[in-house]
Amino acid sequence: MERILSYPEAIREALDQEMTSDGSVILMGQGVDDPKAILGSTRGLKEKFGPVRVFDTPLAEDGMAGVAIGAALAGLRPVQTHIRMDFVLLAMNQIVNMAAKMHYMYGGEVFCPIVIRSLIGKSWGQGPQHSQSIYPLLMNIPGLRIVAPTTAYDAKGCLIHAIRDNNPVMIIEHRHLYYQKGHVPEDSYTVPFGKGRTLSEGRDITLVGISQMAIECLRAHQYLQDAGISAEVIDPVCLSPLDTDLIAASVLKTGNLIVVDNAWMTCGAGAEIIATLAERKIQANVHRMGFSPVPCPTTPTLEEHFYPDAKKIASQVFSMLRPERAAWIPSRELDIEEVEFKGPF
Amino acid sequence: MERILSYPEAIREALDQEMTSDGSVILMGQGVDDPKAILGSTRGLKEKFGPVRVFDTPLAEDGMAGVAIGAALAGLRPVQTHIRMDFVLLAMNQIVNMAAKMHYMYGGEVFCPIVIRSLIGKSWGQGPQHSQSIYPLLMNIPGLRIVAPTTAYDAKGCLIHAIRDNNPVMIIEHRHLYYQKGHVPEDSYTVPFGKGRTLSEGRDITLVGISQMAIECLRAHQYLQDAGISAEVIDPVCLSPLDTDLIAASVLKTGNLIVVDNAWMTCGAGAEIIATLAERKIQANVHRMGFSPVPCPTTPTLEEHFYPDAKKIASQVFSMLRPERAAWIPSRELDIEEVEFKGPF
Amino acid sequence: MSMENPELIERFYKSLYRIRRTEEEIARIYPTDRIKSPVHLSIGQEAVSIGVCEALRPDDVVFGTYRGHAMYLAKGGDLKKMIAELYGKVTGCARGKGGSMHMIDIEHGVMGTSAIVGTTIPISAGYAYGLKYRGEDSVVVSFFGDGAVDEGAFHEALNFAALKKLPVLFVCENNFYAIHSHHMDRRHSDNLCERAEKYGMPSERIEGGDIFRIYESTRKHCERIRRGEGPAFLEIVTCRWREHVGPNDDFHLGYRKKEEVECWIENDELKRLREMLNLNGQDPMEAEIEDEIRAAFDFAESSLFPGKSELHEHLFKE
Amino acid sequence: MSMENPELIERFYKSLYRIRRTEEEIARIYPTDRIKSPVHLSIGQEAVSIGVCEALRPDDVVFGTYRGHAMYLAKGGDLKKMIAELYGKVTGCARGKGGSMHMIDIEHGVMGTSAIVGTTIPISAGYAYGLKYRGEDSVVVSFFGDGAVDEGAFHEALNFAALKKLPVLFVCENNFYAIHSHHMDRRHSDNLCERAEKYGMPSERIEGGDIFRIYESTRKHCERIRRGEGPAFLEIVTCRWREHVGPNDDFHLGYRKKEEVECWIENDELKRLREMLNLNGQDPMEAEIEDEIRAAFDFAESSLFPGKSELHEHLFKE
Ligand SMILES: Cc1ncc(C[n+]2csc(CCOP(=O)(O)OP(=O)(O)O)c2C)c(N)n1
Ligand SMILES: Cc1ncc(C[n+]2csc(CCOP(=O)(O)OP(=O)(O)O)c2C)c(N)n1
Ligand SMILES: [Mg+2]
Ligand SMILES: [Mg+2]
Repeated sequence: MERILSYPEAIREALDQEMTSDGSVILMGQGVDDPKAILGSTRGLKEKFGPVRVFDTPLAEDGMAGVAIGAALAGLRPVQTHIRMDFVLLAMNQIVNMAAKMHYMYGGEVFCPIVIRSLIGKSWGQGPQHSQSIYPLLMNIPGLRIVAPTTAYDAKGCLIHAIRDNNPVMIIEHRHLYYQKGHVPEDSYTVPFGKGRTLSEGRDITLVGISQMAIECLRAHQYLQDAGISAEVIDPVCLSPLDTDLIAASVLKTGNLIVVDNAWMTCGAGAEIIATLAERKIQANVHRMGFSPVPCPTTPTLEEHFYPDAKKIASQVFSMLRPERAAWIPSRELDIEEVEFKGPF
Repeated sequence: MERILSYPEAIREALDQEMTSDGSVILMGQGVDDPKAILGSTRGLKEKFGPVRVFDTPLAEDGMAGVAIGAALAGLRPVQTHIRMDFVLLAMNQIVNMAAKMHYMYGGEVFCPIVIRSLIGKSWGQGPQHSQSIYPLLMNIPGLRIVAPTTAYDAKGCLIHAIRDNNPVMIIEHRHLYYQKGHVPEDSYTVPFGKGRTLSEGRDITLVGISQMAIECLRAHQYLQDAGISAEVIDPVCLSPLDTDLIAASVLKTGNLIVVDNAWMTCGAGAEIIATLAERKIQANVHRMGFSPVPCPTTPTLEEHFYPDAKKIASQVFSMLRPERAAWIPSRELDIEEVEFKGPF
Repeated sequence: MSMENPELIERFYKSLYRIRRTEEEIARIYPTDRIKSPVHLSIGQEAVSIGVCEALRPDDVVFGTYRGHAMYLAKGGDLKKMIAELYGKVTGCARGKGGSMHMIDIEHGVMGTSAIVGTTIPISAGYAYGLKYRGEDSVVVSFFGDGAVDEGAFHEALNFAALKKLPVLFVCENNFYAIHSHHMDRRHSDNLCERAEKYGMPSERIEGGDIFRIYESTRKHCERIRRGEGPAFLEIVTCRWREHVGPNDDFHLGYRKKEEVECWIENDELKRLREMLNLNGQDPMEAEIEDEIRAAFDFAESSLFPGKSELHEHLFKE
Repeated sequence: MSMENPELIERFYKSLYRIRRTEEEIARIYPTDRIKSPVHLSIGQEAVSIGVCEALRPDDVVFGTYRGHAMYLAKGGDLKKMIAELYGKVTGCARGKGGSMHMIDIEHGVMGTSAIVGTTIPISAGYAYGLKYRGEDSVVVSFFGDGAVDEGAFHEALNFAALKKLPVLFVCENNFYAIHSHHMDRRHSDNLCERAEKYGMPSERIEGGDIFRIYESTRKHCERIRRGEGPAFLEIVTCRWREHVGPNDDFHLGYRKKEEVECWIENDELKRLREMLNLNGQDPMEAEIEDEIRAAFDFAESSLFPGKSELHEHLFKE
């Protein structure tokens, strides 16, 4: 019997299991102990592990990043949460100037096992300051590991791996993925960093979808079947390090690539992937999709044009592979359920 | 007669001229009024324009970015200085969440004419926290203009343009460029954003060098002449927006490209340039050089391997264009003078 | 008190009634999903914005937070444009691009609200620098919540404002909570005013929500500020009646006691002023306001959404 | 004073002499370019580090700034590894990767110094959280300059430390300048201790540089901290004799008066303690220290640079 959990349930289970097995794991962040419990992902943990291990913090992102780093130096394994990734911009100093560099700049004398979870917002007028997805900024920085799990399975496994990792790990969780459900084993398990997943095999084009865009790519894949196009969908899962081998192998097969970023594109993950393939002399038709290069507008009529989605992806694939044909936009509506992950991997 | 100024003199002149002609221009930042005067680039300006227009600030990068933004909203044109770009990481919140978005998120009602100068450190053990060059992080953000002038001519012209621009502009100044001298007209002039410069024409390979790496590329170009290789050297000058047309035209001609970044490469300017060319279906041999993907080590024996330089660039070009031949490293030493810009453009 | 003259009572009452009713209408309409954006209502806190803004001059400016409807309206922001903004219409004060959390009306001195806690505090100080630079005697009022005090930006801004003797009044709207987190779970002592004083500015705490006292204190502090004597700090204790974000109440969540809120509801300034005015049934001025509010929603309903081309507009100012 | 017993005087003198002479040697060697890294000397400020660190236990830890030589040595950091680090040698305390600004000796409780002003303040608080979590009664001392007080991080860290009653002693080394900027050009009032108190911690300002007073105060505060009563704040007034960065003096720059420094030089603690000890000519303990310093420089000179493969090592901990 498959055991189905939602994405936040998977996170909660990971936290619970790691906190149970390792007394040095603590949770900190605005709202981790409040009634909303970070969309349920920290529900009940304060009650179970007490207020010293699970605590709310003042609104002080830079300072609290420092506190997490200090606690890590003292032997704890802090998991820090930002309810929106936009707030990570306030903590860049500690993350980039200290956490990412400590092990190196102190010649290996110390290490910094912190995990920073941050949620990406989307839709319903989150607007310019509550929608940002700044993983490209973090990917530029050596010394950080960055994961953006798409499935409930990976959410649990990546988080457990992150907590056990001895280095700073950024975990990016898209709010819309919180509705995802999928197979999640009850036992503790880890998903090692640096390996992507082929979510669906295909012949004609490689779609790399980051975070929630992996779901949009899967939906696009279904639309494309209507047009007789077979898309291979890859979820990189881990952004730093990136599994460029997996992507390269797929593109060698399909000859076509669209990277669908869940962020702005300039100097983004798509640029990195495409540049890496080019350096490796892999010839292909390549294209990037991602956020429009403007702040995210609040009004729904503009916001809808701001994000890529399954139909836009499918349509883009179609015009890329069938340049001679008229533009095509899928018309049927998918049953959203269809594209949920049930696993198991 | 050519009028020769050093890079900091050119900056100083730009500030002086703009402050003279526009009473709303102010200078703020740690040390702008001190005896070192930001390596001379603000020398004498407090004496000339008074302490209300030229002022030192507390050490409070986030807050002072906010102060600059507020002053801009009130009609001033603040030029803010960070003696090291690493400190910009403390101000990411105000720069990214506010300055870059204001005009858009308030529907055009306000605008934010601030200029943020920041200096990149290098060598002499600047080490992990005093050497960072985080322009790739900024390039990802819509709403910012980013320039990295290499020559004294461009330092003056870009700064004047930046001050007159009605949007937030980040100016990146490499400390080693402060030794550059070149033709600088006495009159006030602007260098518009978005146009790169071909510093030297060539047939065999395109070298794009950012900031001080443009100088290294010019030196490499001289070395390569010894090996019978003709390199075209491009200085993008402006990183946002990037003059990809100029680069594309050059690569169409040479068929080979190395982008030499003055920063880490992952999700960097090199990635962006190469991805853009790939999207435009420009077939070429491409390669990126840049900082090693580690924090900058302090000891000279490691630091030397951290940065690209003219010899490494030349050597890389050689093995890219002459793969059948044994590796080659230029042996003669260049007279550094040779590669200073004298202009005029 | 001397200032409780009938003219003032009526002015305050009108503004209170207008803001309360506007937000009640927002709450009422919210479940229809015509407002597709998070709303942070000021219901219960209006007296702070009104008491402060009524003491300002038209050329004074305010900066605030995502909980900014009351401030916007109290300072004279255009009601129609506000509702249209919530609806995401191109006729909104930010053309629909900002929504409830990013309101602006520069004509009336509403310089902008922000969804990132604390960001407008240093910006207010910077604006004040600009005013002082130009030799103007206008004042900037910086509104923020008790949560913002936690941020480094608060410290940096107060320090700079005091150092440069800037014409800015810092107003901390202390509703005791940052989302669900009580302010005494975020600091050791309940002494914000003393803290502010140490930066070098007079400060005052106003409890009880008396709109006249808020008004009078603001007037007094602004006079001093206009004389060039530097910033001041007001902590105004208040209560948010509804949930942190959204149109409902939130007693079911259990993070605060119903009684905490109830005593504020009982002492509602709106009710008190209405009694002072001896109104019975619907007063003509209330009816007029109801008409105005209805017209604003009608305006929003009938306005157009921004066209697709707007997506790429306003990124840069020419 | 009771604690000025001969044993203590000798201990302090030795440490003062050792640190002063080490830095003088650094300054002497600097023009040879064998130290290819910015050095921020503590010459003149040593009494702060020594007075504080001598009052600590070996299991206590310290965090500091780029101006960290004195703190590192006062806390017991390895001298050889320090000089080797300045030389960029693989035998250095950070294998040459850190240099003067990033010193560490965890065995002796030197947890790291940083070149970004203010960064180690919240980190100290976090470390203290870890100590408290594990029920240990060690203390963290967080050293920083008067410039760091300007940063939001200072505010955020003090607030958190007081809130959680963390075992941390904040030590502000007030040498009046951040580079060339006087502290009263960066704040309205000279009242750091009062500010710190308002966060909820006892504070004390020590003027005049008396090492015994620094020692005694630290002991007193640490006792209280060890009892679990939460953080404390010390402002210790001191003077940097040399230029902000580099080996020379800087009177030619004109940002401060020579007299400001001269009166400190006249009242040099090193001289005073030497007089208390009645030393004449070179004392054997001084000779011993000279030998130790020479050996440290020899060690650095003769050590190897890290090999090229080190460039990519230590990015991640396995
Ligand atoms: C920098 C930052 N951190 C966290 C948040 C998330 N957040 C939104 S509102 C809020 C509470 C702020 O409380 P307060 O300042 O008291 O204002 P109130 O909502 O009570 O009006 C928080 C933590 C944010 N928007 N910005
Ligand atoms: C965040 C940050 N801003 C600016 C600087 C540049 N800087 C280096 S040292 C220094 C002065 C610091 O003064 P203080 O804290 O008093 O320490 P001192 O040098 O006097 O020991 C400044 C501004 C920095 N390193 N970090
Ligand atoms: Mg509040
Ligand atoms: Mg100092």
